[in-house]
Amino acid sequence: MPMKDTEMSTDVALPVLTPKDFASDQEIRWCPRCGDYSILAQMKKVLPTLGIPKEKMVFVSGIGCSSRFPYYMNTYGVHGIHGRAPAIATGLKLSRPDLQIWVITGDGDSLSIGGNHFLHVIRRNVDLKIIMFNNQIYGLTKGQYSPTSPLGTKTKSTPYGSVDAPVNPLSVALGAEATFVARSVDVDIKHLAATLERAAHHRGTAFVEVYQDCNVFNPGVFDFAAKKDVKDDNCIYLEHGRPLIFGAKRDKGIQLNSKGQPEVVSLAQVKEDDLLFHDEKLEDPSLAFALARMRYPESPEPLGVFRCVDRPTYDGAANQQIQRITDERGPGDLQALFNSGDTWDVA
Amino acid sequence: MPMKDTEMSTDVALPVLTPKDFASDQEIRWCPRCGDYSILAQMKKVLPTLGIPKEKMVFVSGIGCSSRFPYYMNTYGVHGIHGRAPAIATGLKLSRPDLQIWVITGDGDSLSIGGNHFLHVIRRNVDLKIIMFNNQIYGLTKGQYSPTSPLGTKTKSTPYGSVDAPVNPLSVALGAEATFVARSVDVDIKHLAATLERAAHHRGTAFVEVYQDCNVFNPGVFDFAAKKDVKDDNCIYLEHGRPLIFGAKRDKGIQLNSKGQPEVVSLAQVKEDDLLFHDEKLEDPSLAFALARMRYPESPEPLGVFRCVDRPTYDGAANQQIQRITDERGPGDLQALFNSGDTWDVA
Amino acid sequence: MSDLGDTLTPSKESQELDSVVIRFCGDSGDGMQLVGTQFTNVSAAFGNDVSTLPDFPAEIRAPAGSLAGVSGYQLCFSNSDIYTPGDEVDTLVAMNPAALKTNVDDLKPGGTLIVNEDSFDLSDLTKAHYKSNPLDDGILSSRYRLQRVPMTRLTRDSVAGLGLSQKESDRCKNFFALGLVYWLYDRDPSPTLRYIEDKFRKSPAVLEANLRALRAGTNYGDSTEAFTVHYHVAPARLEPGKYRKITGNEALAWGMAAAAKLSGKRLFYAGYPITPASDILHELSSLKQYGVMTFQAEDEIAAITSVVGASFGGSLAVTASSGPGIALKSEGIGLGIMTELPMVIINVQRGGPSTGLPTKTEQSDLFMCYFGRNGDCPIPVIAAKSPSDCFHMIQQALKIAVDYMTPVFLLTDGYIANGAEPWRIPAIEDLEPIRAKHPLESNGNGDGYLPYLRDDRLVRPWAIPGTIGLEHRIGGLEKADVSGNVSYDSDNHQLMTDIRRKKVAGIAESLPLQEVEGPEEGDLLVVSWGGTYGAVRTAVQRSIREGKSVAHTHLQYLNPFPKNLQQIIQSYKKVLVPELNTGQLRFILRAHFLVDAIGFNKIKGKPFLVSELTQKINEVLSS
Amino acid sequence: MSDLGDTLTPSKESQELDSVVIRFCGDSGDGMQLVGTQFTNVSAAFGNDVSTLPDFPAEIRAPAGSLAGVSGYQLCFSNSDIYTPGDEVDTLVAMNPAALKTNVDDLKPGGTLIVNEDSFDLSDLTKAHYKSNPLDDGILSSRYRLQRVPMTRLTRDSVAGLGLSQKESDRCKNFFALGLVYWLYDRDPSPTLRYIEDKFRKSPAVLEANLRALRAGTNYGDSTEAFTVHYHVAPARLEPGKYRKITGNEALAWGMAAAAKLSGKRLFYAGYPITPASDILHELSSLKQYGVMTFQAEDEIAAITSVVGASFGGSLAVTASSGPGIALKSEGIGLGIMTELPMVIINVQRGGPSTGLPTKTEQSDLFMCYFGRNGDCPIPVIAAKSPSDCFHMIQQALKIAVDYMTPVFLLTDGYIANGAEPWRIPAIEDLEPIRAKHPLESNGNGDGYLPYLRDDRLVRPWAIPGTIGLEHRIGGLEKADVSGNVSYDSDNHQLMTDIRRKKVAGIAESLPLQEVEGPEEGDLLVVSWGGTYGAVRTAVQRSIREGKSVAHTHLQYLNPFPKNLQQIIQSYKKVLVPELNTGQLRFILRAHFLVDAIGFNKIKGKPFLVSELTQKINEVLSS
Ligand SMILES: Cc1ncc(C[n+]2csc(CCOP(=O)(O)OP(=O)(O)O)c2C)c(N)n1
Ligand SMILES: Cc1ncc(C[n+]2csc(CCOP(=O)(O)OP(=O)(O)O)c2C)c(N)n1
Ligand code: SF4
Ligand code: SF4
Ligand SMILES: [Mg+2]
Ligand SMILES: [Mg+2]
Repeated sequence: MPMKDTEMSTDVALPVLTPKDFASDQEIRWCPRCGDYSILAQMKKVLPTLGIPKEKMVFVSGIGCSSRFPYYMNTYGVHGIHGRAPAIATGLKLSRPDLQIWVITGDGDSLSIGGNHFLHVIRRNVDLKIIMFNNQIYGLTKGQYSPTSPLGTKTKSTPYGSVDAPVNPLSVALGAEATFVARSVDVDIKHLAATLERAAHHRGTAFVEVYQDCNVFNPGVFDFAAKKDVKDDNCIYLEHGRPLIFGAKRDKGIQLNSKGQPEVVSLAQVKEDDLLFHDEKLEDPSLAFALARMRYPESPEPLGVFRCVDRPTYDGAANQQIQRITDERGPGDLQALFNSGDTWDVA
Repeated sequence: MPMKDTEMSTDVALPVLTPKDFASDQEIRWCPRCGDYSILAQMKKVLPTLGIPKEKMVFVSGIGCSSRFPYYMNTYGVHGIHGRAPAIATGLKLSRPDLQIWVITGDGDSLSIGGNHFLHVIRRNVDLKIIMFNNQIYGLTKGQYSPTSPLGTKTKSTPYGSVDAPVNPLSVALGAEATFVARSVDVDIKHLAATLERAAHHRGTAFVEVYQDCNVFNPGVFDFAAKKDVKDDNCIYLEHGRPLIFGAKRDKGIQLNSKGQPEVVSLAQVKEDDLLFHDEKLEDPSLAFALARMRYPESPEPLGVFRCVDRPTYDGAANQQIQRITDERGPGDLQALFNSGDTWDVA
Repeated sequence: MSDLGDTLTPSKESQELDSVVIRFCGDSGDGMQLVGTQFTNVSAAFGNDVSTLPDFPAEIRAPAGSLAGVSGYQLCFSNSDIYTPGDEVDTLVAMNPAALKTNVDDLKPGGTLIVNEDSFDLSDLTKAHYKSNPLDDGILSSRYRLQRVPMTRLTRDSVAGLGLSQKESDRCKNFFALGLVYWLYDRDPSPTLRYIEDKFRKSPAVLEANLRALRAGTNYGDSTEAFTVHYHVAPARLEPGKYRKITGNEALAWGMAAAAKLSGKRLFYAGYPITPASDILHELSSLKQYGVMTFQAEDEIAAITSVVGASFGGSLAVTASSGPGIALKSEGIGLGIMTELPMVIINVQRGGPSTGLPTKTEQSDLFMCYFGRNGDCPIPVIAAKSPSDCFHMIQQALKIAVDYMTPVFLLTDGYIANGAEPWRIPAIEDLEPIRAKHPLESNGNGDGYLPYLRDDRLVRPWAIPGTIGLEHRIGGLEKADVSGNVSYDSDNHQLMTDIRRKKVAGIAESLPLQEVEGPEEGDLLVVSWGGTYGAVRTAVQRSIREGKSVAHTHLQYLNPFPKNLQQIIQSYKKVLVPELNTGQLRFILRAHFLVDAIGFNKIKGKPFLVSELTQKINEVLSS
Repeated sequence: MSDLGDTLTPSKESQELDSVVIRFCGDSGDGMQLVGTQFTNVSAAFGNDVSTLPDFPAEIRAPAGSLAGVSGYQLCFSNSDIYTPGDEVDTLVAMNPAALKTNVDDLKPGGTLIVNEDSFDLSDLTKAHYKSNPLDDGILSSRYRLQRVPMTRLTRDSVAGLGLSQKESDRCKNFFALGLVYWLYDRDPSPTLRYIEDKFRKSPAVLEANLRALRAGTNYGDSTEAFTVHYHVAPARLEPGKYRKITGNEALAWGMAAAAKLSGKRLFYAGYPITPASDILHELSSLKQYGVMTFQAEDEIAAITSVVGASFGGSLAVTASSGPGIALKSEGIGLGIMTELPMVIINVQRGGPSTGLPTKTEQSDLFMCYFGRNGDCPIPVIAAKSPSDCFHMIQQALKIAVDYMTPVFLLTDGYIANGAEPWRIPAIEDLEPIRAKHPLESNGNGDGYLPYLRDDRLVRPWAIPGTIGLEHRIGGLEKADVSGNVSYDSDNHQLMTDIRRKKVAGIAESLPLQEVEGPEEGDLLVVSWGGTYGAVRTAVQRSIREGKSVAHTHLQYLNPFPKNLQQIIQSYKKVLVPELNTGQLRFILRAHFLVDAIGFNKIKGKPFLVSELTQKINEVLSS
């Protein structure tokens, strides 16, 4: 689809871009060993491969450590206000369908104050790439629990442990009619790069949750999926059309039970063909929803693309409607408009 | 659970209440034949059966035709601002766990401007009964399409048809970790009364979507589920522990396919025991989610209680935490607090 | 139709009048807004000057016949130019008891009172809380020219045989009433006939029924003894040209479409429905072929922030709302001011505070628009003075926004938004396009694009995505002068705060000088703003005619003020500021000019009456 | 520890001083806030008066060694009472080049400059954008008493053998610096020793290391030739009593806990984290046993509306935020005003507009709090003047809210919120409980409960759910007088608007009269509000001592104003209003009193310097 964008864009021959071309001159101000660095690096690696001139790219963010991201990209960018990035990006995309727009947000920015815009941008399927840096904490405000922090999380604002249950970002997105839903991990650079690339190529709202380590206020919470020695036993790497197999020895798999719920089986007992085969193209989001419910430590946790289906985009449909009406009625004639209905002359 | 409420409340013998006791002295101001009348009537019928004194009940609403509801109930009530009823009710319930609180809202109030509070009250599982009057339109502002209006809906603000896809309220609620999710129809009075009663008895956030006919701006959209002659063929009435059977002749049923998706089967081919049995108590919301995806006209549409599970309420847990800390440390001693840490005397 | 024509040749005595005030009132279901609009069209088309005041029931639709359900439409038509729908009603048409009860007090003693007596049955009387039938107790007939007309019955008779259900037949009775009043004021019904024929083309029976009802009403006036005279109001001497009727919200929508078309830019309009602003969205959403993109946002916060995005993308970006919705936009407007992007926020004011009185008019949001943001956050504020003025002012708002790269507040109110008046249709070539410049080359000679490098008016450039080499980032944190990078430097913050203030203050340089109606100095200056223009102007004109030393100045530009306002204000002994709020402009004038301005404040959800103003003016003069 | 004691017996000459200003600065990671707090505690405990000014880097944590990452903590300690952390620094401790660069300009000529020379290596120098090592070019040493101390090395030596990693060892160097400054100013370190022993109980090695580093620093001062003299500042003559140190945010939290406890009511506090207000939430969430319910809401709108719900339920309800968050609360506050429920909104002001300068202080939200709501929507506004004053003012805010059934705005700012000062611990019995009355019987003799039946101060009753027979509904639509039912009546709207205005204005009756420092009439009155109190007071006191005809009045009550303010303002030839904004209080005073007040406005994210104020005062006097 980016092809399309470039068609719509300038007709100059595309310059060959490198990651460096996407680096702005701004000093990066994240804490040492913050997961954000790795995500920034992968993003810079992926963008040059898309064949989109960088003046056609815009990074829009809210407020948070993660939301400083646009300042470090040498593209157009808007560092918005807290939680509103999806709405800012919707306005921009509606009026400028030729742009490729990335929304960078945090778990608090998108799911706490920004929850409503998150819901609506997804159900409208606006052609945006939303990358949520989930560190299960409010980093910028120095460590309060977020809507993704597990029950009992002790933070500055919950010294005795949080008592409100978190949301599962993927469940929320799927419940909001998402057409593209994926999850990856900051330091799993190959997987992250591949996932960002998939998002870039999706036409519609592509939602990617990235497990991001907040090294200062919430370190290590994603080690289960980040650490080389354990991740293969804890995570299932989803591949379209392939059976769900996992484990360092790839000796375990997933099957659906009579209630349609995923269950772990041993490949000793069950043969591959009887496993659940991943199908990201299912019209019905129910299976993707079921997979999103699999969370570590209760069960192995899927990573990768859960859902990727085609549906008209809101920006596309809205602009087509304008085009259609204009074609049908001809470009608006003001004088005709003013003279429509009852008029009279005064001599 | 309401028992518990009354225990916590006054210890006077409970007066025997009738629907009339719940009618306020305010003239009702809905359009003739508005579905809201029927919902109001059923609510008045159910409340007296709960054994809760009416001074312990509060109706909280946002803005909309539906949100005028509290004025017609002779209980305590707050007619809030647009979209914020869940937040108002959360504050009230946290500080007054002894009250039974009903939130009355519309599809626009709860899912458009109020989407974020809707998401958070549900994930927190605050002990509130949220009744959403879904008429797929903004009634009070005289008929613009809402986030539940189908694609292509022609309204004042979409003369050429809407181009943004709607949300499915039940999917949104389930994606937000809802513990109780149900759907009923304004004029199906028995079913509605039973559903409201189930909600009243649930401890936690009970979300009920009520299909409500806006007789002025969006009439008849729910006829498929409201009209006696067709509803049995179009709807599946969910009953816990019973197989999913429907049809005027009760000759059709639902089965899950290999991808865990519900499919219509004929009882001529399949026998009852092989049908999907409804289990509203499943910990995993995936099956409820799958059922919520069944929408008329593509498929028969389930009505009734989709999900009803137990989970600690936020208001309960928060108050217990205060209690626990107070028990552990004794009631706070201000003088001790002020004198804690470094102090010094000036003579 | 010709035969219908004849029935209008006056067969009774006709009297000349200068101007007449009529009010139609009935149940929301009785179609009063429709007949009011029709009478307005007919009179406007005939060449009278017209001013209207629709009065809807509150947003909630009340049960038929109830007091809360009454809907009214008042209009004044005249042979000279007028600026208000009139204080007192000459002829009141009441379709049911509830309408009578809620409206009769505005009818002037001796005025004509036409009631549909068929609806004065027990059920409707009780719904209107009447213990007995007011038509019978002689009081009304002693005070007014009471005309009891069995409209329901006569309408049913007139449409009999067309195979209409009774409900359908009764729906025609508003046209019966209209026909009667047409006769009474000697109007040519042709525009209404055209309307009926066009509107009901699809259902010939209903079409015919409405025509018959209209005619029956006319005949009734002409034939019955009840009406002895009818009246004639000659055309007004308006500025020559082609005219049409327009409401404030229509004028806003058309003004935006015009701006988009003329400037060759896409108009991006984002709104979340709210009374009384919704119609702007409705109107615009049917103007797509004029390059208009409308976005019904999930809430007002999404509306204003999507406007920020669209403006960054290079569109003419506008959002509108009313009280509560504007409050929600505060933070987003602050972002617009910090990023210095052009956008217009329209506030169609309604009764407040909080949800307040959604369908009533008021001017009580001036403070919020002026001051309602965190930090030192200046914004230009302008206000329309009448329905047709909205067309001009929205273009002014867009012009200021684009010329100065700033959000702009445009204030109107429920009275202007729904009120209608004749509008002289402009020639397109006379309209001034908005000239937006988007740089194509870097201004940073060498070291990249500098988004906050300003021109001599302190205005920054509007570079938009897609432009090679001008990639830049903006946001809500304080910006470094010139480079626009994030800056926590103290001196820079002082500098930028001063720049933001000076830039907005500097707009005064490009504003028309403030004008005064009446003597250039004297005893009293009346200062008004917004929708009170018509009433205040009429009142002051009267005082002037009475030889009083009074002048009127009406502010369309509220921040900054026109450069000469101070000098004007100092030229009068006293300053009176009538407002439909507790004194907001007055407060601001006092702070700016240290003038002991006197307030005249009405917070009743209704416009000023000319008589109230005249009285206050006299009071102030003689005190 | 005793051995440590000895090392403190002054073995070198000691000089007496009245007051000293010290600033510790280094990288965010260097623990400067910690040592600053320790020095404050030690000095306070010793009996000096103390005033502090922490200066954090912006919210984003910058890379170690960078200019953006510098963190500072300034404090002034004195033998007499002081109100500011001081203008110029006597002794500056700079832990790295970036800290030196960003702070050295505030060091007074001839002042003591202590640097950790170990960190002036190439990498740190380049991070601070130094081309060459500033310690070597002779400029610094010519201007200041430059002390180059190899802190890193000495610290490492001192902790050698404890088995600490180098990283851990280096973390102790802030205590080395502290020990050195303790020696320099002859401080008794006992409180710090207690702190270290308590804080690091769990890791004995680290505990021992920090003690050793502290001692090493002290020994270094005592033994090396570098320092020839050290200084002594005698205790201040403060009002007798027991004291502790307190920050503004702590004082707010404790004030709320006290109010809840004393009134036997539940405190409901809802907040969404935002700098610099978050600490109020943090502090309160650990005070549950005081009857405190804290709710971290999903956003500020949920925070304010949950407060409306909790207030309806009968709790003492409070929310706090800063600029952008307060803007979001506007609509909800309007609901609170329409429903006339008691609640307090705390605004800890920061640099604006928009996201602005989150970690810097400012006073630029006065307009928003006064005017930032739709409709005529009056609200009481009060402001704290110092960290410890927050304890008193939050209780005042709650008292006004409950006594008058109204939302109340309490303004503080980043400077007060994070700044610390000694606080004389009150006796609980001296604290006044908040007296809330909840009716148990209907006031409607017969016809039900009347929620809007008012007392003579126009205050409505606070009936809460659970009370038999008092069931009622409230909301955001205009209310009928007395009954509180929805009303669209025009006269009622006028009446209710007037009532809301009069009720708030009437609060003046219960406010303390405004006091003046200095002559009761004269040439100049300086009017201040909020966090500028200390600096303005100090400056005016100096002018008075210099025999100038200047007085100072500091406003804690901004809406309504104390009854006697007008008379005070009229008693001086000139009025000067210094504010950390572009002149917001000044604007309001001009409008209220038609006084040509002069502004002195600083928008640099920093408090006033006494010297700036003195200069301005002289300038105004001599103009
Ligand atoms: C309206 C508003 N409310 C609150 C804040 C303070 N704030 C800034 S970022 C943030 C949360 C950041 O958390 P997240 O979105 O997870 O980003 P992270 O810092 O963790 O990357 C908050 C509460 C704000 N800037 N604006
Ligand atoms: C902040 C704010 N924005 C907009 C409105 C206008 N408004 C009132 S109700 C409503 C939508 C009502 O739709 P819904 O919630 O579905 O209720 P219904 O009337 O259909 O029952 C809107 C947009 C408002 N009152 N406040
Ligand atoms: S606080 Fe956490 S999320 Fe923020 S920059 Fe530091 S490590 Fe990263
Ligand atoms: S507009 Fe629709 S929803 Fe509102 S009262 Fe009328 S019928 Fe009911
Ligand atoms: Mg986060
Ligand atoms: Mg609706």
